[in-house]
Amino acid sequence: MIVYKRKLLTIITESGLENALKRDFERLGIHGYTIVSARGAGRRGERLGNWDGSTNIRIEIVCTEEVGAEIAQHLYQHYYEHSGMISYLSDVDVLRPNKFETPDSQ
Amino acid sequence: MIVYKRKLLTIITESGLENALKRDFERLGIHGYTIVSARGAGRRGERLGNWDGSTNIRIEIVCTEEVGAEIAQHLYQHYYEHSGMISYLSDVDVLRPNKFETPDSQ
Amino acid sequence: MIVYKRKLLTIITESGLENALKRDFERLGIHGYTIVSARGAGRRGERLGNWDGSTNIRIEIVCTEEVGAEIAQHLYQHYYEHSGMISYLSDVDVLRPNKFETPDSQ
Amino acid sequence: MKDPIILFFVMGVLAGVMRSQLRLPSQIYDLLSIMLLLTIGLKGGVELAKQNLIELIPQIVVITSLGIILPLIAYPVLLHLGKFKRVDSASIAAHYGSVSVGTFAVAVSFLNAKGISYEQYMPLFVVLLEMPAIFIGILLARGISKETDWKEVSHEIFLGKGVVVLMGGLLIGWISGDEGIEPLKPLFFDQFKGILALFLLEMGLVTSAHLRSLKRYGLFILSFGLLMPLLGALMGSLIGGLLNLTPGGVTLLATLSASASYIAVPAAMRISVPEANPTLSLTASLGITFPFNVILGIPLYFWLSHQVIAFLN
Amino acid sequence: MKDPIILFFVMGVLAGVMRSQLRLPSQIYDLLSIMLLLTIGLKGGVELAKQNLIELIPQIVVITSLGIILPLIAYPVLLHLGKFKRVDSASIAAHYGSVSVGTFAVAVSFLNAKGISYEQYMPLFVVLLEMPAIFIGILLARGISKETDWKEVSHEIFLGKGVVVLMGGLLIGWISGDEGIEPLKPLFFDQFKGILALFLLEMGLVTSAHLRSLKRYGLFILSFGLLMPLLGALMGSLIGGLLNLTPGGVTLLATLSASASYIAVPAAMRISVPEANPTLSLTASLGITFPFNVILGIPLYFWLSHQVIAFLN
Amino acid sequence: MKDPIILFFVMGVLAGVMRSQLRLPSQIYDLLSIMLLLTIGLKGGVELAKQNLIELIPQIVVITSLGIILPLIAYPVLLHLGKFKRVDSASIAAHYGSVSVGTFAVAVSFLNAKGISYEQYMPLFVVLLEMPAIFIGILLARGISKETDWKEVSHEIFLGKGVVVLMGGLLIGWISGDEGIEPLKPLFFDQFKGILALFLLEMGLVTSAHLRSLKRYGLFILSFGLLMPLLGALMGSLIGGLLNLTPGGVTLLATLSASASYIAVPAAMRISVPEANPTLSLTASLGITFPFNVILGIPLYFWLSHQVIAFLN
Ligand SMILES: Nc1ncnc2c1ncn2[C@@H]1O[C@H](COP(=O)(O)O)[C@@H](O)[C@H]1O
Ligand SMILES: Nc1ncnc2c1ncn2[C@@H]1O[C@H](COP(=O)(O)O)[C@@H](O)[C@H]1O
Ligand SMILES: Nc1ncnc2c1ncn2[C@@H]1O[C@H](COP(=O)(O)O)[C@@H](O)[C@H]1O
Ligand code: NA
Ligand code: NA
Ligand code: NA
Repeated sequence: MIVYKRKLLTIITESGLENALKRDFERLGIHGYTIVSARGAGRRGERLGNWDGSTNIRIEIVCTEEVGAEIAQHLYQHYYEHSGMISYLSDVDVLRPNKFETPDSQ
Repeated sequence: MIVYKRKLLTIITESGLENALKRDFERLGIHGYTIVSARGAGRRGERLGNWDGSTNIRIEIVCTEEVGAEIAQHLYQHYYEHSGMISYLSDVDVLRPNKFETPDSQ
Repeated sequence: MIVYKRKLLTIITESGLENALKRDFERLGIHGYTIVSARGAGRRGERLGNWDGSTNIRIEIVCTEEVGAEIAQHLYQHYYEHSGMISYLSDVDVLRPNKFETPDSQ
Repeated sequence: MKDPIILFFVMGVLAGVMRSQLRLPSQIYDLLSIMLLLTIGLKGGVELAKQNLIELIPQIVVITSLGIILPLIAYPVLLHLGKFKRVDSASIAAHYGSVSVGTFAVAVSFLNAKGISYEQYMPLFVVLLEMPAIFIGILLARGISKETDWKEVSHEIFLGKGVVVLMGGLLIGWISGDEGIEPLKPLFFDQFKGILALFLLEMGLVTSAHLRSLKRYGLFILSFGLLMPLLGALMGSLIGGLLNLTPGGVTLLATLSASASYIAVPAAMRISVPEANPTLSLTASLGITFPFNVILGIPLYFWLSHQVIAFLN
Repeated sequence: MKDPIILFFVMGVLAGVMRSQLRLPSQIYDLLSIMLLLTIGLKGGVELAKQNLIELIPQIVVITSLGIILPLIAYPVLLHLGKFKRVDSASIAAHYGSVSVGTFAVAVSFLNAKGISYEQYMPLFVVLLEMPAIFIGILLARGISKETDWKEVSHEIFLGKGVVVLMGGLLIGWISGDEGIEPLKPLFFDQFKGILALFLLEMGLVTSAHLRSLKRYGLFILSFGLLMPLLGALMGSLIGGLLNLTPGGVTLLATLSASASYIAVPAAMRISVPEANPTLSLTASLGITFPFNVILGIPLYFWLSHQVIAFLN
Repeated sequence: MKDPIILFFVMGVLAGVMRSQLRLPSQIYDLLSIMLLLTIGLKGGVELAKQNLIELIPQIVVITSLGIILPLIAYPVLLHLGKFKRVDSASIAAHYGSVSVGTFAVAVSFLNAKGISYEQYMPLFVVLLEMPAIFIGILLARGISKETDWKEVSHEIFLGKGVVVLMGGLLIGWISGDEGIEPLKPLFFDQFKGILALFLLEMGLVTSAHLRSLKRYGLFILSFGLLMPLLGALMGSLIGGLLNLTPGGVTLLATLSASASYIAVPAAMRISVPEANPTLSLTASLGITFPFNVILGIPLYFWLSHQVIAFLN
């Protein structure tokens, strides 16, 4: 069992952006992600998660360092200024690595 | 796009403590966190998540090292002994760092 | 407050495997884990999470390096080839460490 | 004999304001709101099938224009009197040009409780009034800019949850007719008021969270959230009166016109005018106008409608 | 003619014990429990409006005392006979001094099925009995300690989900009256038994998980979970008889007194007496007493009530 | 007078295909499907209690065999004509040997709308047909291999959600009888069609996601998904005719036989034949056969049943 070093990009944002982000991922060639519904609080106040309008989503993408930087860059340019969004990168060791490369990077 | 090193504190505990923890965060000056409902198992047996009384929550807080240690210390003193709770810290690179400092630390 | 280095194993897979995995954990002596329902996309297409048949689960296990490797090995042998599953390991600092050792490792 | 559903709303607001542990999960909100939308759609569709659509065209044209005029009135007020940014003025204006189906449902329940009849095809106007203001809002914010991806915007507007379910209900009602939907009545018609009560309980909890941010935005937004619905109701009832609607119909049109969107418009604005501050517009529409309309507005618009009809004759 | 709702409970327990894949999400539990609480509250409120509250004061005083006496009896038994820690004894005592609304609903359904009438304002006593035992439990665990943040505790107790919804329902029923809540009846009254059946199915699944931890805690807790409700029922029926309640009313008071809380009290104890072991008290109240009351207890308390009334006359 | 519930399904499919924002959470799917299963079970159980079970044995034997024969016919076709792998052929065969309770519910609603009666104990056959095909499928995939953990497989099959709730409903209906379940009727019987409408709306959304993967798997699977149900319906109606069922009963048996599982079988196959591709079999059963049966199949099978009955006499 070989282990590969990859990046885990976590994005927390408003659920209203889910469709738009999925479209963006498609354009960027990202085919793997995991989404969980969330609630929380931040600079824009509390989001109780009790109706569509106050629900957050937490997106995880396992990817290479370059792809991670590319998505982060995209998010930064298109969403950061006006949307409730935070995101962070961390290091992970994955088991089946070929899953986490975009077609481009293969 | 500049990247800042921060800590990610993850807390997994009983959902019944959600309100109390939110009050604590406020007192500690923590204004950003993300919560997801969860189920699981641990030393106190299985928690199936099929009603209020058996649901867990998973809280994430992106913060500076000091603030992370402060919260952890607080949890350790007030909840660890008697509550179903685990928590752990990891390293993350965040994009928009000013979000993850408490007013005190600025 | 002493901090211990542990591994965090995250598994994302089809919700239909939840019971089977829980049985496996029991056999492997793993008594602590946290599960969250999720949706997502990967090589097997999109999983919208709108009914049992298209829901994913996200499992987290805090454990020692050896136990983490053992579980990963087990998953790799039994599920990887035919199931929608990804998993990855990362480093975490935990507060109450005795929780994250299996009886065997104590 | 107070209509008890209002009390459910009040209960939700109080529970929220007092930070009680009462919480209704968003999945329940989804179920309740879809059931209400279907009920309203089905009822309207059945009646629509009995109408001569050609004869409705004047009403359709006039009422659609109402959805265009309202945001055009609100915008300069917000911009010049309110001193809001252009994007925020445009976004808030769009909210008030569009409608709230929840408010409409409460008005229907109000008329039912009083035994007042109305044009049963009114739900058609709910759909019609939901959308034009969004386009106006985007135009006000951006001008006829090339930046706007109109395809994506239209997709967001026409395929938003509310519009799809309401339209679907209308069409199903229309195709199936009274007899066809008979077996659906125990769920969608008989339970209407109970479902609405639960929905308002949840809306009370939702509203209470927005009440908190009220003080952050000051007096102007409070006044706007109270006066704009009054202006809307006045215009709606005048138009209803001129279109010769029944008193019940005039009340409903006044209510629609007075109501402010809190689902379709905010969702569309996030995508097409992301610079607009969503908390600001939701504080107005959900934190002020929705409770005002539900508790005080509707009886007032009922009274107003009678005055307007008397005045016009 | 067995009451089928009990069978739904049995089905849930069996499905859980046999580790079937049947699972009801917590959001459904939330919906069902809120609907039951509202039904019970509304019904009680409507009746309360017809009562002279002054005349009810003696009943209110006596029944509230019952909620204080029961934990005071249970505590020494748990401490000395059961050899439990002080905090655990206090916490379990509080569970049994308070009530289970689910059990009350089953008893109401039992009486309805038999066509037995009862004092329709009984839901008032559900609210009254829910709270005092919690304060007693905290006092037993802590003494009149300065450590206890009574403000926070009161908030937790008075603004817990169950109390808020039940109180809200009572008030809405009271204000609206029979006629006012008429349009809510199709959802809240006609569907009561069906909702209760689904709720009990879910409760069966929940209970089954607690059955497993039963053997861990041994024979004493099993006996306590079976005998304490009998004592409670005896005291409840005696008091009911002395208060001259109808046989149905005596049965309900016996059931309330016999029932043990599994929502409000555990939630309050987690906050105010966190050292108490929550699994221990839930094993007793949910794993033993709830199924016992639902399946065997209620018919027994019905019989007991008749004996007690006959004895008192 | 088109049955409106089909239109709810169409609405769901269209909303999904056009990628609207309409989404129903999985928790609502859980609630709706459990309610439908209970309704069907309760109804069947009440009727079963009135039957002489000994007299039903021939029907039980013959219909269970149908569930064994169907996958044995499908398997070689898939393997040799379809050129699928052994495990995939076996898995798809199992899906088509088993049944879809959702499809059965639509057929019942179809007959009700037409006022056609049928053997009310048919739900028994739903349970009987659900399971044997799964065992056949595993045997076809593996032979009588020692690898298969039959204990775990049986657990998965007999304690799957659908089987447990359907069986539970049957037993509760049986034990309680008509009179006993009377108070459950407002929820489980009167709301049946409304609940089914909401369920089909959600099924439409689910189906639409599987429609997308259709083109990936080519023409053979499309033809199989349309022709296999026709063969199943033919066999089912012949057997129904030979068993002297009423025209309504023959229609239901034809529908069951034509329907393909999308819950129990895929779940069991993931555990016992994990190498089989689940997307392939779900594309067939959910993407093709389910919509075909619901929209066109059922009226066709109704017509077919009359032809077969006429032919046999
Ligand atoms: N420091 C933080 N740690 C974890 N989650 C956060 C943090 N700040 C914000 N969030 C999440 O991101 C969402 C949007 O943040 P904001 O734009 O700051 O309101 C919040 O609702 C939280 O769910
Ligand atoms: N080793 C672990 N890995 C991941 N989650 C855990 C672990 N141990 C406990 N948990 C989570 O923390 C909750 C409380 O743990 P405990 O107090 O040990 O019962 C459990 O219900 C799990 O959700
Ligand atoms: N690159 C990725 N990043 C995050 N989650 C992923 C990724 N790839 C797959 N997943 C998750 O794993 C599930 C199964 O993956 P797959 O077997 O590739 O379809 C998906 O439905 C996603 O939830
Ligand atoms: Na308006
Ligand atoms: Na009690
Ligand atoms: Na079949």
